[in-house]
Amino acid sequence: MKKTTSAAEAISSIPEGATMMIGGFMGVGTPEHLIDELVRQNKGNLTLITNDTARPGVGVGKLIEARLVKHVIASHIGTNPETQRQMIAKELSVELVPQGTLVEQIRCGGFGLGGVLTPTAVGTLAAEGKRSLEINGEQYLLELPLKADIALIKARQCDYYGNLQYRLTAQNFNPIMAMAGATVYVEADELVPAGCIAPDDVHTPGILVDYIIKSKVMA
Amino acid sequence: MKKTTSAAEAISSIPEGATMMIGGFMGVGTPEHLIDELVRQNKGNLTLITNDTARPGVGVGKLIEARLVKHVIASHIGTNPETQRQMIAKELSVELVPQGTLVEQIRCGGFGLGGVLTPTAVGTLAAEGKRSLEINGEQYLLELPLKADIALIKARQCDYYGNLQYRLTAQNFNPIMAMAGATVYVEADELVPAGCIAPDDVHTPGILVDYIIKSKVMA
Amino acid sequence: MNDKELIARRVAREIQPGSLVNLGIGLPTMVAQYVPAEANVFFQSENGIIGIGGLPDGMENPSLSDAGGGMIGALPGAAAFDSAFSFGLIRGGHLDMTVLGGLQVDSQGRLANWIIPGERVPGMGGAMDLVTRARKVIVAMIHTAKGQVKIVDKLNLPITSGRRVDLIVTELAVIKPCEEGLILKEVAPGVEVAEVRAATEAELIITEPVTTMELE
Amino acid sequence: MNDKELIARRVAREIQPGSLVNLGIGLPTMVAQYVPAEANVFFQSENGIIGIGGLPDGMENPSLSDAGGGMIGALPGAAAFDSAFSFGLIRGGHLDMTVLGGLQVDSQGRLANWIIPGERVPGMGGAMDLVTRARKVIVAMIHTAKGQVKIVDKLNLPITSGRRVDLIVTELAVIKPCEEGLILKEVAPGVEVAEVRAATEAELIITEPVTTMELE
Repeated sequence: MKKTTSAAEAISSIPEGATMMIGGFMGVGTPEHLIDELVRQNKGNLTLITNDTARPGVGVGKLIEARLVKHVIASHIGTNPETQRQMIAKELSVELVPQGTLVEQIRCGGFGLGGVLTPTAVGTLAAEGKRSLEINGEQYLLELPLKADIALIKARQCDYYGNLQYRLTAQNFNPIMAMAGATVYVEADELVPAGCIAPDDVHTPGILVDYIIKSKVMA
Repeated sequence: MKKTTSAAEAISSIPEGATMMIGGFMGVGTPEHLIDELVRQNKGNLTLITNDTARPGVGVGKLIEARLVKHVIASHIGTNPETQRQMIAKELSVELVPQGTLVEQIRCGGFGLGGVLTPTAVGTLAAEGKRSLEINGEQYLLELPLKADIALIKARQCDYYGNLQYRLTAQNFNPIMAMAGATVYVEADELVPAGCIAPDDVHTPGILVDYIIKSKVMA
Repeated sequence: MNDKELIARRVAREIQPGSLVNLGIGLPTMVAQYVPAEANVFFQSENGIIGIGGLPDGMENPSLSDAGGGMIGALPGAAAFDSAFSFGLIRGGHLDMTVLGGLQVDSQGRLANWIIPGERVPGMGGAMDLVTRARKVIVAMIHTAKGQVKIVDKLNLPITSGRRVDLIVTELAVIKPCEEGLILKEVAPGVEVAEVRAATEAELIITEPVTTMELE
Repeated sequence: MNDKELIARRVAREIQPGSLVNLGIGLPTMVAQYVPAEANVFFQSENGIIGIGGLPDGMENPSLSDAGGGMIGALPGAAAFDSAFSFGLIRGGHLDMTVLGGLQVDSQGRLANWIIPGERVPGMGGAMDLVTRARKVIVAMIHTAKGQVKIVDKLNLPITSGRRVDLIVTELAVIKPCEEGLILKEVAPGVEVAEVRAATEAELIITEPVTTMELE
């Protein structure tokens, strides 16, 4: 059985300056409760790996606003003017990666792969500094693994063993990040007994989950 | 809506000498009805990409017995003495690939990736002829994509749009092969109306499926 | 009919029944409403769903959104998946068509739509994967930006992909990029070829009689 | 207690509560029966499941099998997945332990267990991934093969992985490979060190007093 914990306690164990993956796409499928705690406990100097920086006041956008992030690796920051502002003011460094590449890099980190070859971004600004390989006459970029100290994950359901099920488009980066974080914190809307999520419906096996936190949503 | 077809008609459209991926692990999760039809129609000269050659009389083992396969790419052939016999007699060529590598190669084929780096098999016989790359001081093998003309897939449920759900360990290579075959034939135990498989429970979206064949199992 | 509706209606005619289509945020999203339901087109959103459908009033679900974060509905038979699978569909050539907006397209049909260096750096999101590997790429955009040409001889913005897009649809014209350059195929109702040329920096080639866009 | 049971019982003592463990076909599979249920160990089978459990008589399901194709049962809280994910768990370092059989192990602790060239070519299946990247690799095997030594100075069979295994458990001894060579840690009840050495080609180093295997 896993032990559940409070958001406050969970976040207190995270050091400043951690490299952190956070699930979600424009805030959908993001563990808001854990993010609120990061802000409340003022955990700074973070390196953030996430799809986008959402909007001010939403999802990881709250971490940006609170100036807790020093470096972000993401595919899109256009919807959060505060990210742009901090980037231009050089308060925050931003590494932009194509979305399909970003998720494969995280997958490599979690799946024990040394890298992956993608045709995406060949010949673009996003290829700068990356190794290029020719395979059967076609050019590919070699993209390297991304790992993190911490993964913050949002799930719909979590059973007593930590088995997770996500909901609709709130899935996005969550299951892949659950593989790539050294310590995995899951915020779940509903906690259910073992057996309530059938084996074929488990999206992330509980063996990957370290801490379970109940979200503020009633269920 | 997808059109269902008979196994006989489905298989009649497959040319001799096709490169074929077939799902299953020791026959579990293998489309037996489609395989019986391949044997009945005597489709020969096949290149077979599959996890293992099962046992005589079971799964793809039947194709080996019927001498329909000229080349097999698999991770394990030890449970089928007939595969060994044909290999030693040079009637069949066999390419052995570690299981985790094989599934990643098929994934690369289906996911549009040019290759993947794995630590598995470095320094072994299975590394022969493969390119090796050093990443952060560690050696990896560059494994190239595998694709197929045809993928034969086994599912538990299939809805009117071809959305699939697999059952327990009968999942194995099926969902990845459904991405990597140019034409995908699915044999399903149960055909259900659209909506019967909830969006979060779909393992393979119907858009990947070309032909639906009802299995002989009652449901 | 305003310019955006005209573009959306024309793009809708390119969509094949039963195909899998990804629509970008903004103007491209409008295309869906002009595709008849009986065409059985599957709309994908790269954040993880096939089967986007109408959203009945009051039925919003915070876990069901499009790539812009807007609430959407889904059809029976929809399928949800993670980002790795979603981009596997895109990169693996399983996506029949993507419709995207553009900042610039050049005479070789190459698209720039993700960054204006020093001014606006939104990021590429899924655009580079989509343009590189969707089977068909349609750029749907207003022909010029506040008087500035957008269909240019040479891009001065960074490219999204080295791949040549398949079609450009604007409120003035339908243009097909190919090996030889940009071929002017159609003009909007009431628009003259000279008008299109005046609003376009890149050379427009005419190989067959230019027809008038059909919109219904 | 026969030799295989002795080996299985000793290996079972290496398994940590709550850990994720993969047991190879044959002898290693026997280990599960000596792990107490209250240890909450999760058994994975690389064909796609975590949570293997007892199979009540008559409850066989043709879609639920282990890596040898044998029918198995599952516990509440089991999770099923595809082969890509399964090997992601293995290669990604999420698997705490694997227990495998062996044909040979050399003085550097390297394992050969997938091929006897010219004689038997079963293939590596999942063994190369397991040995390369499981956190802990235990080789569980009968000490010799019909009088032939198996713990050898130099392998004459092709290696499974360049990685040194963590422990060798036989019916005679527990041996720990490390930088300096093979350390003899334990002998089976009633077995003398000299007996182990006689059945072993590789040098066995003794650094601390050799103890007797505990089996309960």
